[in-house]
Amino acid sequence: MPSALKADGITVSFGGVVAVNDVSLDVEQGKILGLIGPNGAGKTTLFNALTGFVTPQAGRIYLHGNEITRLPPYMRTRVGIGRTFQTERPFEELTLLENVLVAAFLKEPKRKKAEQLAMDVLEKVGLADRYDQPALDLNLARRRRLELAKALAVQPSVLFLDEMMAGLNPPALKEMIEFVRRLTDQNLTIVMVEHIMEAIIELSDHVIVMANGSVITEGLPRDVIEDPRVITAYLGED
Amino acid sequence: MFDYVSFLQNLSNGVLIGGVYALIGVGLTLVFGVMKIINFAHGDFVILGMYCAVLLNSLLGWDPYLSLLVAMPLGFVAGALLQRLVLSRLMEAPPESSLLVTLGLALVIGNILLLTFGAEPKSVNVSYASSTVSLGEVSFSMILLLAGLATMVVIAGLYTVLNHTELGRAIRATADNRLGAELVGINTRWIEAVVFGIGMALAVTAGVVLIPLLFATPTFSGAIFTLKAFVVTVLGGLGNIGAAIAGGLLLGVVEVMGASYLTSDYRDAYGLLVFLLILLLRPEGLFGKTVKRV
Amino acid sequence: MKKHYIIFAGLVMVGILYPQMFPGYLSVAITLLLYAGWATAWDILGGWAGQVSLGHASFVGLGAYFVAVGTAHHEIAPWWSILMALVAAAMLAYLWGRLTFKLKGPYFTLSTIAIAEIFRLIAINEGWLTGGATGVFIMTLPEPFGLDLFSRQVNYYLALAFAAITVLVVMLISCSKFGYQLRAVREDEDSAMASGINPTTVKLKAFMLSGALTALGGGIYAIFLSFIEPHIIFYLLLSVQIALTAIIGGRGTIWGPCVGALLIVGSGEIFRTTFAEANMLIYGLLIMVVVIFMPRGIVGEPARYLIRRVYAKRAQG
Amino acid sequence: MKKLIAIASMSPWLLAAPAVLADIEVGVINSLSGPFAAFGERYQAGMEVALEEINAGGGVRGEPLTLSVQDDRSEATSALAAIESLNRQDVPLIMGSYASSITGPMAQLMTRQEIPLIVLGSADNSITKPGSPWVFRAKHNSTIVAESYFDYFDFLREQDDSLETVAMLYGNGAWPASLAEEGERLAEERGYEVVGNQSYDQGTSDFRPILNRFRSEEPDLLYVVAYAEDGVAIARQMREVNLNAKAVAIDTGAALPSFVDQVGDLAEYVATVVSWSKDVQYEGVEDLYERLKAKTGEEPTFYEAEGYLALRVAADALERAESLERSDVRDVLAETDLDTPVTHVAFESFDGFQGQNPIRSLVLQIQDGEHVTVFPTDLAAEDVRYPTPVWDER
Repeated sequence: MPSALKADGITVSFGGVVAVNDVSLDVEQGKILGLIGPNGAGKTTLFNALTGFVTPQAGRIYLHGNEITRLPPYMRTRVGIGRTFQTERPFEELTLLENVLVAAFLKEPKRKKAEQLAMDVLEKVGLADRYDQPALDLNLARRRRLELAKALAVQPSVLFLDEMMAGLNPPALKEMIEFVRRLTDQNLTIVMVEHIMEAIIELSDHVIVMANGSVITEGLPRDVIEDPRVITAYLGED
Repeated sequence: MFDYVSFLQNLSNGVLIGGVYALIGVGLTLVFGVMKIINFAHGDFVILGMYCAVLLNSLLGWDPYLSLLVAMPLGFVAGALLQRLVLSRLMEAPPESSLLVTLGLALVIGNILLLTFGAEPKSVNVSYASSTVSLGEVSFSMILLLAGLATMVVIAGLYTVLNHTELGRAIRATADNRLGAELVGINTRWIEAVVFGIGMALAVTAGVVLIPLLFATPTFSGAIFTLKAFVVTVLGGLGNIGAAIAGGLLLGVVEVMGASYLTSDYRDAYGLLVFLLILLLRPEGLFGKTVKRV
Repeated sequence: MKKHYIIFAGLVMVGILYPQMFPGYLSVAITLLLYAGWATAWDILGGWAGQVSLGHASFVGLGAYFVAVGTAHHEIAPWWSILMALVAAAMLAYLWGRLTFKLKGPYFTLSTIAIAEIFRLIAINEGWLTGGATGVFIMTLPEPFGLDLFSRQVNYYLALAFAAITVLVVMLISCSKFGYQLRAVREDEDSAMASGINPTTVKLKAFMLSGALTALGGGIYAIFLSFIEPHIIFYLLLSVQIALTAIIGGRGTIWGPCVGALLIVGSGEIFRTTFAEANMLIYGLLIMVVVIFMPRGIVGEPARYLIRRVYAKRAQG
Repeated sequence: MKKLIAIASMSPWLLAAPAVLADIEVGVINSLSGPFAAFGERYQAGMEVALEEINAGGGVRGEPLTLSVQDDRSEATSALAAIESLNRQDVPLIMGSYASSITGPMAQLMTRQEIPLIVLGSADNSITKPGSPWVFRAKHNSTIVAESYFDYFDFLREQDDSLETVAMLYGNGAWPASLAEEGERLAEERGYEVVGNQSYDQGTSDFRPILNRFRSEEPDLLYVVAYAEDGVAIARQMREVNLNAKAVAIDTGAALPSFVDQVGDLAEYVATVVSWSKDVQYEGVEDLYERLKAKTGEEPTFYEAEGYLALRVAADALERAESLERSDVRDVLAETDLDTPVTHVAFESFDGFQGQNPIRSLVLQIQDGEHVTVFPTDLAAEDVRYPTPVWDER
């Protein structure tokens, strides 16, 4: 399979503090990469560097073989990166449909078609019956799904999910896992930062474990979580 | 030949005028620091102080500085009441609401003054209005010196309150992290009322101190003072008390030097240009903490 | 959306007939229409894109001065000078936005005040360019198709056209891709970027459009007054009034700025004749009351409620 | 409190009390709120005094005269709305307003609507130059005032031929700027060297930088145009920075009685040009002074006098007009030849002006705390005190 997303030696530091240290990764098309590690390990910073919200001091990023290291976030979206935010950031005063419509306009400049696309995506995440509700009034689980809908509506080839599962109750979690799995059937590549091990184990094809800004190990999910280094990293944190 | 005497003269004038600006700005910056609102009525509070001094002078013959005894407590109470009765209602509203309410408030204050005192500019003519103190060949305006002194006393007082009292600790905690302050048991609603009270008391003080120097006009000069206060606080860094002094001095020196050595037509523009430059290059202010962006 | 077009058509009809019905009340109506247009234009940036400017008098001034100086000093017909003003306003907005859009919240607002103040000083001091502090008289204007541009009727229809054009532009924007981009940027710039939107470009476009339309109104204003002075044109209070008009009516709504203009100009005229000296006091109180009790504006507040009503009704039934 | 009552008693709705059928009503557009209200109040008082005088003398055409007063909120758009409102009431003429930014648009609109306008306060040249057949101004303009100052300077130069240099300082408002423009022109015309020329923006009243600059130029004459509060600040700061000149003229600001109150001894020797003064040698001037003073309870100024003058001119025209048709009123206004305690009024066309009264302005000098008319000599009450001693010797 061809590489969908590749990063070489990404390093990010804030005022002398190195948050991400020389991290490399490579995700094949249609696969799911899980990114785990204790709080403060640099997962979200790496995530932001890959999506363009943080500028890395060193390293290169490629999307389908094309370098995107210097592209601003909105340009990365345009070439095929979709992302969610850890704390959901809907456009609060807009309705659900309008929220998704904003994203749908990227690939469908015509209003009618964009609206159709937005409606389809809402349908997919199970929010279609609430299309005219203001986003401000949604509960957490639905806000998550809206966040996902917004990311999907830009029709990305690589999707970045930032802690989509956190805080969901068991049935909602199951639903979300199921939903994400189905996405890869459509050849979508996914990078997910996650704390919920259940989701990582069930979904990831490959897992990278980070601590203190560096990769400490990587491999298949089952192998990785039994790695003693990973256990120390997590326990050391607690 | 460069004229050092007049350079020193201009520089010292700039510093003294800057002291006045700092006094106008410090209340605004305190209120912004704690409540994160931009008070457009600040200049009109200054005018209220001026009228307070005018009234006490014409009724009782008090020296303006004496009227501070009345004006400061009144300003504090009025400010606290305003916060409780008006601004506190806007906690849930969009962020610009407080800006708009204070704009409305500015109109209300100005026009109440207009109806009460008439539109005629009012002032107090003190015996020391044009006295000077000489130091070598450089002379200092007596009233500007007094204003500068008042600025130092007020800011020193404010500094002491903020840094060495329980109240000050609570105010700083609220400014840093409102939620955190509430968690440790600080009544932030009460703190905000106190802070707005102090802010208004400071503005009123500035007005009283300025009255021997300037005229009180009900509807005209409020906006000018507000604008100066904005410039001062942004130069220093919004919400930073100590920096307000530096901002004021910088503004004073820039204006006076510009008017002295370039052309006076653009006096106000010099300050505004520096203001813009600082906004664009260092939005956190010359002396503000660099905000880490994530 | 359809109902907005129906309201629009109805209002334009009323607007067209108005001079026949109330020929003695044209000046108030012109003022109202100008404010409606300015506030609507302001709202493209301030309401839809969420960047509160308190410097829009600069654009009014640009339009007014191009027309006034153009006719008085260079014998340029007002339609050409208005066109030039539109271009100049868009260019100004572009530079202004490039410079200040990295500032957030109150800092952006403060920078607009500062820039507008600098423009005022330039207009006052650079007499060779602007006619200086003593102002410019418009003594003669060409008569296209035999129309006397000075006549109140013609002024009125110009102002009506201006207001109608700005409202129409906003109506078109509101349901277009651009309109949703604006709203997205207003609500959350990062989230908008994640949707592939370049916030700076969107805000720049909004600012340029807003500035150019405001300048158009400024040109008509100059003809209406036929005498302009920098102190009243590049006036902080004019900037504030334009912003307040939109905000009181309801930011980011199609009709909010118009309702705001009706309320502010209308009440101003009524207060002027009934409360005399106290009229500005009443005006200030009105602003406070509206902001406290209807923080999203007179149109914004019910519109917000209505959206929820519609949803709740549909969800139940 | 007294002041509050005083304002309330002159509120326009009391003035514009319901018109009895036969009353003759004239329109007034005045700045009663907003930044120009300070001046508006004074004009209003002057008009009231004239109104009482006219009605006590039997009104006009045997009918009582009333004023229909509209506030312009110190802004042009409201003034234009007020014109329409007065137009609906069919008033034969309108008086107004204070600022040129308001009066200019008024003059334009009223010319087109053919309503006679008697200018109340605005002195800007542009109102009557080129002017219009419908606009009349009984008071002075920038050229007349500037010429008065330079006539006065010339008069001083006759006594002391060392007078050569002049420094000019003025606000950046329309009136100060136009007076400065005229001053610059006249200085060149009459052979004075301009050694300083600085304008300032209204606001913080710190003139030290400018005055310090002037001091190093040692000007013989100081020509200052500043409103009340700035005038006071300038006078005080001149002392502060020790700026001396042989003659000091401060326009507008120094003409008010409050100038003397605020500046005290420093006000001595300062000269200022006005359209009217209580000691001018016109008939009935003491009587007018007393009535104006009784009306406001304060020392009257030329502002009240100009308000009085405008209404006297209006009443005179209405009395003489064939009918109250506006064109008739306009025609007789153009032929006005009226003596009042303020000045003589006749509207003429000269030097590009139209409908302008070539009023003789007065130069007042502050002597022992009083405003005293010192020039032109035939109208003067006292001799000029010259030269101004240097500060250190006062």
